[in-house]
Amino acid sequence: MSPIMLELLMQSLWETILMTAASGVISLVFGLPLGLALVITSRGGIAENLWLNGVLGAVINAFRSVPFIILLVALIPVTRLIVGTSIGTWAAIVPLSIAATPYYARIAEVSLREVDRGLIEAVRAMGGNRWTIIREVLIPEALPGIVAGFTVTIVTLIGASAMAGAIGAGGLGDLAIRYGYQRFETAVMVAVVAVLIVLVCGIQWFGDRVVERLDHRN
Amino acid sequence: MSPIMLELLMQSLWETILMTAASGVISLVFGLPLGLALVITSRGGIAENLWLNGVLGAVINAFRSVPFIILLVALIPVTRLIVGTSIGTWAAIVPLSIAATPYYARIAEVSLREVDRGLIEAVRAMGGNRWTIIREVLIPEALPGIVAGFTVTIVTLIGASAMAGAIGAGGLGDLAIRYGYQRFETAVMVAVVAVLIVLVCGIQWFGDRVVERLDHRN
Amino acid sequence: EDKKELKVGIISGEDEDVWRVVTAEAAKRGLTIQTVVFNDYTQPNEALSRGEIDANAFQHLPYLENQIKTQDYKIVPVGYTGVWPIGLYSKKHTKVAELQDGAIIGVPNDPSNEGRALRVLQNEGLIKLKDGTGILATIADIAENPKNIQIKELDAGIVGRSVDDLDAAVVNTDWALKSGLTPENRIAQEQVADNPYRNFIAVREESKDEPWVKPLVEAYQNDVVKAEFDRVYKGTGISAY
Amino acid sequence: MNKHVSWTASETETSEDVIRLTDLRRRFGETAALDGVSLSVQRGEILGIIGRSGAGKSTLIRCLNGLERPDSGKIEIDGREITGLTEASLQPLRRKIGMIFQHFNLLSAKTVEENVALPLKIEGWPKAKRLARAAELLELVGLSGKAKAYPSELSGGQKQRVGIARALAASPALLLSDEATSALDPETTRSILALLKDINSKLGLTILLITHEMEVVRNIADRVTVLDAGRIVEEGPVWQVFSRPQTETTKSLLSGIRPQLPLNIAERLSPSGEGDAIVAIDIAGLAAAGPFLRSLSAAFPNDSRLVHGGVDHIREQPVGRFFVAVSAASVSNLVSFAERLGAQVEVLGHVADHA
Amino acid sequence: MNKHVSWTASETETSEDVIRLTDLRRRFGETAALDGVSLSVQRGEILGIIGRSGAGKSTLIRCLNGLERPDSGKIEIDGREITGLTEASLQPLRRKIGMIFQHFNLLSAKTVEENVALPLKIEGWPKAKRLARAAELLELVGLSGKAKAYPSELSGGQKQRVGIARALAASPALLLSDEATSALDPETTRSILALLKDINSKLGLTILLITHEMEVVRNIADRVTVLDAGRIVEEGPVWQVFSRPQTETTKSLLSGIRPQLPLNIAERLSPSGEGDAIVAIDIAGLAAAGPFLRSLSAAFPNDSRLVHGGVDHIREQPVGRFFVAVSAASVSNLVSFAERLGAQVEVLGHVADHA
Ligand SMILES: Nc1ncnc2c1ncn2[C@@H]1O[C@H](COP(=O)(O)OP(=O)(O)OP(=O)(O)O)[C@@H](O)[C@H]1O
Ligand SMILES: Nc1ncnc2c1ncn2[C@@H]1O[C@H](COP(=O)(O)OP(=O)(O)OP(=O)(O)O)[C@@H](O)[C@H]1O
Ligand SMILES: [Mg+2]
Ligand SMILES: [Mg+2]
Repeated sequence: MSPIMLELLMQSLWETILMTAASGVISLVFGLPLGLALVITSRGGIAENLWLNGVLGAVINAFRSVPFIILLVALIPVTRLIVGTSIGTWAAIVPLSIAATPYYARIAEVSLREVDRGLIEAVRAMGGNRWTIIREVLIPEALPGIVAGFTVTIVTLIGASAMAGAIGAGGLGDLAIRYGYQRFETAVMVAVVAVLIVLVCGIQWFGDRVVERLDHRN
Repeated sequence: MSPIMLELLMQSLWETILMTAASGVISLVFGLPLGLALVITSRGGIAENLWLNGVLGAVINAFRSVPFIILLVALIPVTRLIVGTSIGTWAAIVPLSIAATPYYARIAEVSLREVDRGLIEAVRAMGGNRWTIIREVLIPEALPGIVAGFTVTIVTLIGASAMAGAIGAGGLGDLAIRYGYQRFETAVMVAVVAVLIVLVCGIQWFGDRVVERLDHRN
Repeated sequence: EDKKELKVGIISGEDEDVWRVVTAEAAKRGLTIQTVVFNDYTQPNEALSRGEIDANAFQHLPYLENQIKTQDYKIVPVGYTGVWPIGLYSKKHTKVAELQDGAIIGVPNDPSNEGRALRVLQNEGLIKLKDGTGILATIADIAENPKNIQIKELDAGIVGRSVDDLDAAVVNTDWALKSGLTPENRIAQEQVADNPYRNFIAVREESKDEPWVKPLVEAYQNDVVKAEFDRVYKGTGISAY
Repeated sequence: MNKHVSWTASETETSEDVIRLTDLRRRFGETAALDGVSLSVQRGEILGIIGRSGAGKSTLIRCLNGLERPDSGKIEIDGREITGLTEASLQPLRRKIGMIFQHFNLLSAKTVEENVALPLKIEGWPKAKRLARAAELLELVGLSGKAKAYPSELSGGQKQRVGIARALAASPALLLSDEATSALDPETTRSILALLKDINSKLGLTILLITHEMEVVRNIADRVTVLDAGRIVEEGPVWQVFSRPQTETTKSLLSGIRPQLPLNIAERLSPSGEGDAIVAIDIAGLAAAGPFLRSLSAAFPNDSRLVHGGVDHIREQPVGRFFVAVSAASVSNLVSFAERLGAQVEVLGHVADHA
Repeated sequence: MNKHVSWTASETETSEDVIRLTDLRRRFGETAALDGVSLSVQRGEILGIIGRSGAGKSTLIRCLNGLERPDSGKIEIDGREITGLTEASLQPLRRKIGMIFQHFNLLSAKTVEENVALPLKIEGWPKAKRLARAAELLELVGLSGKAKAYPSELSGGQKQRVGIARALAASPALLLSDEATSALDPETTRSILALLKDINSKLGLTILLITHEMEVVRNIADRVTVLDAGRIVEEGPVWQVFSRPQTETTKSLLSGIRPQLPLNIAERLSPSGEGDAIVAIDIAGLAAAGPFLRSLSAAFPNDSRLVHGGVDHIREQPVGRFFVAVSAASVSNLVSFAERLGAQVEVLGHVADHA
């Protein structure tokens, strides 16, 4: 592999990590509360509000319905407002985050729903308010699932970031598409995909270890 | 909207449903066992085999690492082998399934891991073998999560199927991209996205109802 | 304002190599070029129009005209680069006349290539497009289809690779090569002379007279770049200035 | 903290009702878990609640802190009607009510000490103080060594003790205990009961205690309520209910704690008049104390024999239950003799040979 | 089914050991849950296992069907060493071992009848047959009406009964029961114990029974093993251990079931020689039956008085424990009189006034 390709590879790796990490963190920060909101406002939830639940669900569904490439374009004004430009790696973080947030909300919802109602009752019986229940029961008890779901989301984001090449974001996926698919340089593609696999394996391994440490249920 | 567009819309809807349903079912059929395999071969699992677990994990990660468009192209020979052609809606089902299967395996894994070990012990104490534990404990007890995760997967597949337009699969996402995004026919795009939103809301609603019915844990 | 660093939008692929040489050439002329690589055809004009890049080089006039029509861009061409003629390829037939009733023909599914491909088919007498159809024709614009040809719209990069599943496919020359198609498989081709689909470097209308425009074009239109162009495009693209 | 809920006995010494339930009803589909329960509990009282499995005990206790909403009826806690309250307005109330759950409900993601400290965290105690308090309570329930363990690393009884410590952490004024000692060995049970009794007498803690162990009721409760199929079938001071149960349900529940004729003798009983008669004698209060049996022996020196049973004490009240064998000839004399002394007497039958 | 595991008593009548444990050890980090346990259980025997919370009872029982792997030691079931067996080869064995879990472990996604029928499904019974058998067992545990309910709709005791029915469904030859009646009221407990006893005597079911209810051991067990901190500290026939416990642990565990001097009297005891003396008299076996007390009354007609205690029966063995008040003058006479009759006597002290 030429030094120029190697440099491109390193740069793309960095772009991928940047995009994935940033949009991952953002989707966690917004998606988890959204997932929580879905769970607590649902029927029998600690803040049952079927109307709000329906609205939240519909908004999430709407964002999840729009193909990513369209979202990418439709969000250009928003992106420019937030990061000052609509192209490049930083610009990609906006649409990636906006796509990943409702996605992660659904993933977190699945895990949060599993929390034993008996534990919620225990904290209600202590006089805990909703916020206490969220902080002391829902999140800690669902944490292994929340983290495992976040690992899934991060890996999905790596895949999605390949599409952010459309706005010049770069990254490994885009590199693989450009060289491997568009230019038919199989060697480059294989190298890029190998780096991607190592990256994904590393993330999955790390996620699994965190889950193992967090899980005290046996 | 012109009658021809309306017809295109209906046809695309059908193509989306076909692609999503078929690849959804396939990813369920293969992804669930794969997710099960991940869980039972992991440390402390009922068929602990860290070597196999590592291999399975790596294969899944590998498939999840490859950008979808590359997978689409790389799988052309496989697709042709299986469905006889590499283009069209049916052909799209192969790469979609192959992308969704490892994805769903991870989603299912998260839910299967949550199953109370006490219940597994109960069936072990009865003399149940691994197969019994899988059939009578792991799957039924994780079923609400498995179904909720499947709903997430189906909606993700609807998004991914937009990219299958590359091999002439059609579908709503592709219609939105080609007419709405590439040709700037905003009216078409809005109509298509509206149909997509209704479709996704319907699927989510149905999934939620199934989960509600299956969940006897309270 | 004396622009020292230019941002030029290009589409990912071989052009990246070409533009690496262009960047070097530009440096000799006192211009610093930073390429912004897109993998989507709608974004370079959008970014140019918003001033996020200073020039782009990826499109031909019919495409730009349509973009201007729909998006109101104030963008003008300032110098040609190359042309990539499009052709009709087949592994099952050697002549257009051999295509039977109901033959399946693949075309690229992006607006500009699709229109171009349909025109190739029209030139060969396989179909007739409605009068007044612009360059962005789609299958909805087909007026007559005497042979009942079934048209499959596929990704430009995939249409060539799917030729085994088709009777024939309209493929961009560059993609044809990568898909393993040879000139022998070509049963019809767009004319090269005066081809309206020559690509060019484009800038915002307001900056067409900027002092950096001329050196930029010169940085492209020279023998060093041509050599690299020919090397990477292996004859599928032809320098056209 | 809150004006409405500061109702420990130390503040006011009148014995007003802390809990007053009026015609409480709760159905689950076909099952009437509570079918019109009315009940009052006084400040500082320890009330035992007993009943068959499925009688509605857990449902009743869960209604008291609003975890379960009754279909109808009135729940007054410290004179305040709570059935209509929102979750938010129940919260300050609940902070003064400790609850021990039948199934522990420990948070799996928290260590033992964090579990115990949680009610204090809710009350806003600073970390150091609440951990100190948790350590104190863990000491009291004999789990000091397990403070940093997670619930999954505990035995059943250890989990239950964590639940008890947690319920007591915030020094509640009312304790709702749902089979708090069922997973505990007798020794640990005794020490837990001593702890509860101590808090009860020192701080005036009111306790509602569901249990299946009649010993527990006998040792700690002032009053006992017997639930059956969602209704209260019997109620009263423990020594009264235990020495003279009125309903079949109560009798059956108490039969283990009250001496019963051993099976091997009961099997040989026949109604015919041959051989010795076996007579069951119940006597409660002061009359039950020793002199009764001595008088009996004195009256029938060579003719009466204690087969089974003896003198027991319920909350300082002596309670006697004797199964006496007496020759057929002396039966009627013995019966009238015992009845004169205030005992309840029943001739159970006759055994042919000497038991 | 399998040659190796068909070991119900009906097949061979010799009383060989079904379970033989040798020096079993299991540590969890710092804690030695089992610290060298050796134990044998005979076919058809009912063995009670008691011990303080955390003594290692659950761990012990879980080793017997391989749910827990000991660190060292030997486990033989029906003469076959099982410590080295794989999961697959443990399976046929486990099908003959029923287990009732301390925490029920009911499958939440299955109805009550499906839970009970599951062991039969594992044995390959056809659906109709296994549902019929499940219905039969639900009838026996008094839950016929709840067959179609899900575990989450049951009360604690109802869940436990489902666990019991499930453990018995496949007609096991060995039953491991971990506090099977702790969530049950006395009446239901009695009927469950009668059921177990019945299966035990009719089909020769061997039962290992962990319990904190000494009543349960007394009523059903043949032999009792006392665990403390992972070691067996006492073992023997129930009536022996219960009437004359040797270790402090056992005495403490049994103190609830053996008559104890009531607190109000014990508090007033003083070592000085004034007032009546209170003497504790223990007597077991035939000598304990009625005549003892009568002889006592006869010997000290106006001077002895039963303060507390009486005659009890453990597995048909009469066991007497009397607290007798006697005038200071007669104490030594009474002691020698009682000891002559084979009793253990202890002078506890004196009470000033009449109790
Ligand atoms: N998974 C574990 N991790 C750490 N310690 C454990 C684990 N399981 C049990 N222990 C410890 O081992 C000891 C014995 O536990 P075990 O469950 O056998 O007690 P037990 O006699 O059944 O008590 P109980 O009557 O309370 O149920 C306890 O001190 C417990 O804390
Ligand atoms: N969520 C529910 N759904 C349906 N029925 C229920 C539910 N909760 C309780 N029940 C029923 O209500 C009745 C009373 O239940 P409850 O838990 O109050 O009984 P309990 O007296 O506490 O019994 P136990 O001593 O067995 O714990 C039972 O028959 C039970 O099956
Ligand atoms: Mg209950
Ligand atoms: Mg235990």
